[in-house]
Amino acid sequence: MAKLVKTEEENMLADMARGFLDGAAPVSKLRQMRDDGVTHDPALWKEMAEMGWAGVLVPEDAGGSDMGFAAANVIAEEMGKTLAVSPFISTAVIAATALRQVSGARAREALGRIASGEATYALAVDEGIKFDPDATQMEAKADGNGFRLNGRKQFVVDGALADRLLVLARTEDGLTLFDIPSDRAGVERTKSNMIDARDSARIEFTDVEATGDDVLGQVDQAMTVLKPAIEAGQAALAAELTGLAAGAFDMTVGYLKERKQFGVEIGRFQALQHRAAHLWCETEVTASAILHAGRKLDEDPENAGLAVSLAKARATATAKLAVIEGVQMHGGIGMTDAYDMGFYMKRARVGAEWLGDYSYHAERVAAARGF
Amino acid sequence: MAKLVKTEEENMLADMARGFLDGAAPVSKLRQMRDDGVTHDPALWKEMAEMGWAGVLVPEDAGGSDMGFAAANVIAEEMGKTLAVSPFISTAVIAATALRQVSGARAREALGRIASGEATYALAVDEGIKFDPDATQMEAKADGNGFRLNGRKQFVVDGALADRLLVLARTEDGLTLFDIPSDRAGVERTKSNMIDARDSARIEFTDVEATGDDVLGQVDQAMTVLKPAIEAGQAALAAELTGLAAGAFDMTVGYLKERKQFGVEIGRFQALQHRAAHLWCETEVTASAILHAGRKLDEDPENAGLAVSLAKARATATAKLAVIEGVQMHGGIGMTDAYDMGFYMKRARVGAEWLGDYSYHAERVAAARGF
Amino acid sequence: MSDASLDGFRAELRAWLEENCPQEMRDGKMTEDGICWGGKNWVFTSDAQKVWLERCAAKGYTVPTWPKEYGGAGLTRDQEKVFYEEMGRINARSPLQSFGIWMLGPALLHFGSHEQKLQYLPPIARGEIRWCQGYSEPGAGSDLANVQTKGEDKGDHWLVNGQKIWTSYADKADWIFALVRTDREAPKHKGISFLLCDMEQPGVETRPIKMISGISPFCETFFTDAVIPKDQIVGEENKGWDVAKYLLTHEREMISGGAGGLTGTGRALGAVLSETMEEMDATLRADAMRCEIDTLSIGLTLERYKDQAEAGQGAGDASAMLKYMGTELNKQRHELMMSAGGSDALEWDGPLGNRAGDWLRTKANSIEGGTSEVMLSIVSRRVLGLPG
Amino acid sequence: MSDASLDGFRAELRAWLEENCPQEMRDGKMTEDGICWGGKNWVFTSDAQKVWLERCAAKGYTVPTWPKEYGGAGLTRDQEKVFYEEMGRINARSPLQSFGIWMLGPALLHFGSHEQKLQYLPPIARGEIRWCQGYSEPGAGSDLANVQTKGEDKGDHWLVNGQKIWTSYADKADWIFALVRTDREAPKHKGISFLLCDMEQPGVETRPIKMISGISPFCETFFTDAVIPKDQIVGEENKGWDVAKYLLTHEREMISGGAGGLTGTGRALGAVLSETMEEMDATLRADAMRCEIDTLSIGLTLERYKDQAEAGQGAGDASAMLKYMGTELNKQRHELMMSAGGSDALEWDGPLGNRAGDWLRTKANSIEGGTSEVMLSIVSRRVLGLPG
Repeated sequence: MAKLVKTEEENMLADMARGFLDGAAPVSKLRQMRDDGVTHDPALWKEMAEMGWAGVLVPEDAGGSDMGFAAANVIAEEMGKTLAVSPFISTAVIAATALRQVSGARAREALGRIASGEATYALAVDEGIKFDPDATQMEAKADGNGFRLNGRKQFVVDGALADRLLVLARTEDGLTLFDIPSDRAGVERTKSNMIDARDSARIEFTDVEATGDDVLGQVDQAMTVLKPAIEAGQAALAAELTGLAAGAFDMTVGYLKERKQFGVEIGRFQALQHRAAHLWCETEVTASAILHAGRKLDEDPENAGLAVSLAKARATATAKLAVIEGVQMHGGIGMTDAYDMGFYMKRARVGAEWLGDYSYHAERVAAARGF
Repeated sequence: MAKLVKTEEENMLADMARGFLDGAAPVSKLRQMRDDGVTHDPALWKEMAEMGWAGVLVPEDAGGSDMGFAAANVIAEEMGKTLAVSPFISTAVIAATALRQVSGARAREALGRIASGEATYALAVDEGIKFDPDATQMEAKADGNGFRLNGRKQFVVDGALADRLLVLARTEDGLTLFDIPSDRAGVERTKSNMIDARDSARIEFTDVEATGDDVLGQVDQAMTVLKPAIEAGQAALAAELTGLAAGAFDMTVGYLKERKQFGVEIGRFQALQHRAAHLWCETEVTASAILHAGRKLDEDPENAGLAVSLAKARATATAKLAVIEGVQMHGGIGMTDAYDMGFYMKRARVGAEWLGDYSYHAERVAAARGF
Repeated sequence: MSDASLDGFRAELRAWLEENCPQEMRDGKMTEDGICWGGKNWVFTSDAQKVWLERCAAKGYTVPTWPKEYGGAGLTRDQEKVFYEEMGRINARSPLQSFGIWMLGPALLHFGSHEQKLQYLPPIARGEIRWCQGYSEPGAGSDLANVQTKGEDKGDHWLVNGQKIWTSYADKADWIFALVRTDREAPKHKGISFLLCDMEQPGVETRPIKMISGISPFCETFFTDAVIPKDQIVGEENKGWDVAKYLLTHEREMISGGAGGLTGTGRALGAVLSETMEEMDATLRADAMRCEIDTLSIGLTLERYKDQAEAGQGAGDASAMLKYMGTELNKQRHELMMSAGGSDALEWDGPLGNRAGDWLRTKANSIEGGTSEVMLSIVSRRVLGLPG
Repeated sequence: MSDASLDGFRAELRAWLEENCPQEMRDGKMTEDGICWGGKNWVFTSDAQKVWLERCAAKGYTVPTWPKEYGGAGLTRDQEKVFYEEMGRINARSPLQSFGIWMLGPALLHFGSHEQKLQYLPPIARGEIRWCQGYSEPGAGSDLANVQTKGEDKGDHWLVNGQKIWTSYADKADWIFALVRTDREAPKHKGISFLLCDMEQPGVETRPIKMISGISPFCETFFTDAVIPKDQIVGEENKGWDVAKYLLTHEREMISGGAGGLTGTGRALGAVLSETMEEMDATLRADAMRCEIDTLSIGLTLERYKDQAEAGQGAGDASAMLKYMGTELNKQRHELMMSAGGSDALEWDGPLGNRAGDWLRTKANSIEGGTSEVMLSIVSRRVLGLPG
């Protein structure tokens, strides 16, 4: 396996991304969007597409930059640092990975539209309060040459504004993944008012017609296509959370150095020093899990499950610790909406739940390790 | 319910006990016994009996001092502080409580012998590595007018030297509790070499004969007698662990005040201050649970289960924290056998397992609270 | 008090409640829209709310343990227990809540003159004047004695200038009790006075603060040449820190009380979690059990300290301990509730109501009223005697 | 190195191992009675152990990455990986372990003169001389530079007097490397020298220390007019602290390495726990999963830092982080193993062997080689740049 150290290209990509995001999508941008009730900035996404981010997992001959999963993680991590809002994970990571599993002109064109930034996607899997694809109840009943979809999905991230939806539904002998436009008749989307101020929707499907062409991969075989896509999404989300933890941490350490209480910088208080140092140790360990997950996805995708769950579990826990310590160490000011720390805390919470929470991934680690 | 504050009598009892134990059973006494391979000091137990401790739960008309469960906890707590070695919990708490549930001259005489210090008891329940009376496999087969006991027990605390054994065995329609002398034919005791240097045994029962007279309470109805006895034992053990935590804590805080590193007392380091303060907070909260368990056992014994499990769970966790922090804050010296902290750590571990570990009691709390 | 006379009190009270508590007030509503805060500008949400307040106030039941002459019912602690049991039995709403009852009242009862008590306490008890507190200042943080708001001595009054922060409900309050520096030469803790200020004057303005949990009762309050007559001081001049310390202790106990108890008021965490989850996974279940054990034990500790106080045994710096343990636990509890709520808990006003807002709100618990770090330092210094 | 030439190396090595590793040495035994420590007084537990050591030493495989001229095999890191993979494949025991290999060797390779390397390294590689370390002193604790053992300059030698503690296996070692204060006037860190001392002389005595985990390899070592010739110094006079710091970092990495890794050597905690428990309860299962996640991730971090070091990217003060995280985790792991062992784990030499002793031993992990508190302070100061 490639070394667990960022390559020259990865470091350059990270530097570039950081430079771009600091300018184009700092936390103040999220704040402005939140205040304006906006959850997606098409112009920003267009710029990201132009930099090759939308096509990070799209083959070059389909118009992508095809940089691989580790590179996607690098971008997601930088996005996490400034809480940049974009459909990157839903579209460029999950949907692109799913479409890559499928051959044929249709998938190829779809990939091209992702790479160019023309089409955004959302993954509609959850039906209950927790991520659990196997528990899918939504029905896709065979009807003539096609299907009729009935059911409801929730926590469809980026789902209120996405152009297309990847919908998981139960067919006769298993689960099937559909790729349909979000404005198809019978699809009713309700925007969720999310604490992280980002796009998510509850979606009701009433007799939505789907043709065989709308099926991604084989009927009853959704997981062939979806498993790699979900794992790629989990890894990228883990990377985002790791970036988020780093962002919150940097803000906190900065505050420790500057804020004075009882006449001295609070960073002189050893109790805070040790907690901050512990937090840094946690972020370092998590960073390794993220790097490793990217390498596994790139080099041994069939067996990346353990690495991905490790990354998502660690990142979830680390981000949680980072924002809790961040708010606490900032004192009252960290509780005010005027300060940015709250945005980190809210996004960390949403990221903790999306695509499987700590318990979900801990159970997968346990299973992979034989207990 | 009586107030959650020690009564004047309880305070006096505690003071007296502390005075006695500091002189007669300090940690150095345990060390000496350990070095000599001695796990029971009959003379010390005799003295305790003379002070009324052996009979703390024996009715006055049977020769006891009948001070009640809260008082028994007070004594156990003080014993925990100096790691005093005695069969107090096995004999004066568990066996006496069991015998109290039974009427008749036989039980009355047995109680008298407990109060006078003549007879010591051990409770033989565990057969696997965890406390689980319901899982008892040991067989007591009806045989003529009596029974034949076959099976093996482990972690029989005080069992290698006790005069008598309370043995839980499976009879035709349930569990039955037997009270037999430990030298009865067919009883083979193997002393366990315990890390806390105290008495415990593995016992093999081969065709051990028991008569109807040996049955404590009713056949197939062991729990009527045993449940209150076990709960009393759990509460007293929790009290002992709380005393142990306090003993370890005092030693640690003393060390923080006196030990110098880098030119200053280590108690000036804020990180240690906050950890010590947190530990103290934990001990205070646990003290409440102990006090409450004693009150419930005295006033509403039928419904004391939740209170007792709360106490044992909290005490187990608090003692664990106290000894871990104790060893760590003492540095290398705390790891040497020459220093007393290790004795606290080892006893805390044995106390954690005996009569149900944290998980066991947590599950009971959850059940009592409806989840 | 003998059990018999307690039983008599209970019977009498029960009958009174049966007759006087309006049916609409028997829904136990403790959410913001069920609370009656009182004050000059209070708009009752219903006639029943108004009637309930008036009837309780007439009996002294808004402040049951205060002396009768100051608007209370003069109940003993045993009677008070009975009072809340009976209120709970019919699920009665609290007739009145206020910072006057929780904070200023106790301070006045302890430090105020007889005249002050007569002047200020009954209107609090009747819900006529609504109070807020003015302690913290921007930038002061944990260093509460770092009071910059200054009161210039103008003979019969102080002229007050400065800014307070975290003044809860200041935008709805009639009066504010505030720490003001009245001696700039004295050491930090020595030159502070505890003053009572009518907010209905030109020099007092307020502005709400938006919190990460959403809209909040917190405000900033600005004093610009505000006038406070000399008789509106509690305790002695420049000794306001004593009053503040007393109230801080009181506040800590109040905040830590949120953890519930074995007394039956606290709902089992497992039950709450089970509402949204059919089966808890190992991680959540383990955390929930630990949290439940700690919740019950902290509840017992609260009980124990009350009993100790009643027995005349000072609980010492117990309030710092309770504040620390109670608030940290409450934060954990809400983390678990968020976990159990899954994605339903991630929406503002989603299927679980304000669960996310409540969760975010708890993060302030370990900051307000003295941070957890300050509490630990207090324990370290005062209880353990470790060098400062 | 190309994959092809690595494959060649692997094939060659595999054949060599097949031919040369005695069957008895293929049981992977890593317990004390399986280890070959070497030294003048070493008694081989079997002929096979002796033969295995000799054959490995002849090939340089006791210290595979050391240069050939000093007794090593001069392997690259990629080759070293292959070496351990192939050793693992046949479950071969380590031919030799020693503080000479782990500690003194790296120090000499970095700070020693060519002559010193030639003199001291080959006997270490061949297992002829057994070394122990003399760093800590009674009462010094975390303040390692607080060296009181003094070396008086007697022209061609130092006369050494003082006492060392925690000198592991000093009672079995032939030589000791020790920190000695050679300049009493200089500031604390400046007057220390790193000296090599033959223990076979009248002025050096040792006494084992009994630990809470039972008998231990730790000793106290006393110097009474011990003689150390001037050429037995590593690095410059009074600059021994540089050598000590280098070795401390090295030691930390070694201690933290105990956490295992994804590389296959670490057994899943769940599997270990399942040996004694049929079904884990929620609490233990939750803790075990958390521990497993952290173990694997720390293992990956160890890998990552090695890769970084190889890529020429300094891992900075990573060793402090790894030491802290690795040892704290190892303590947790052993707590869980004790829980899973139930009462069987409470006996010395009970059904689970020395599980309790191992558990108690881990408590020293976060003390020896720099306490967790010191590690956190290092991270705080050097990585985070917080004021000291």
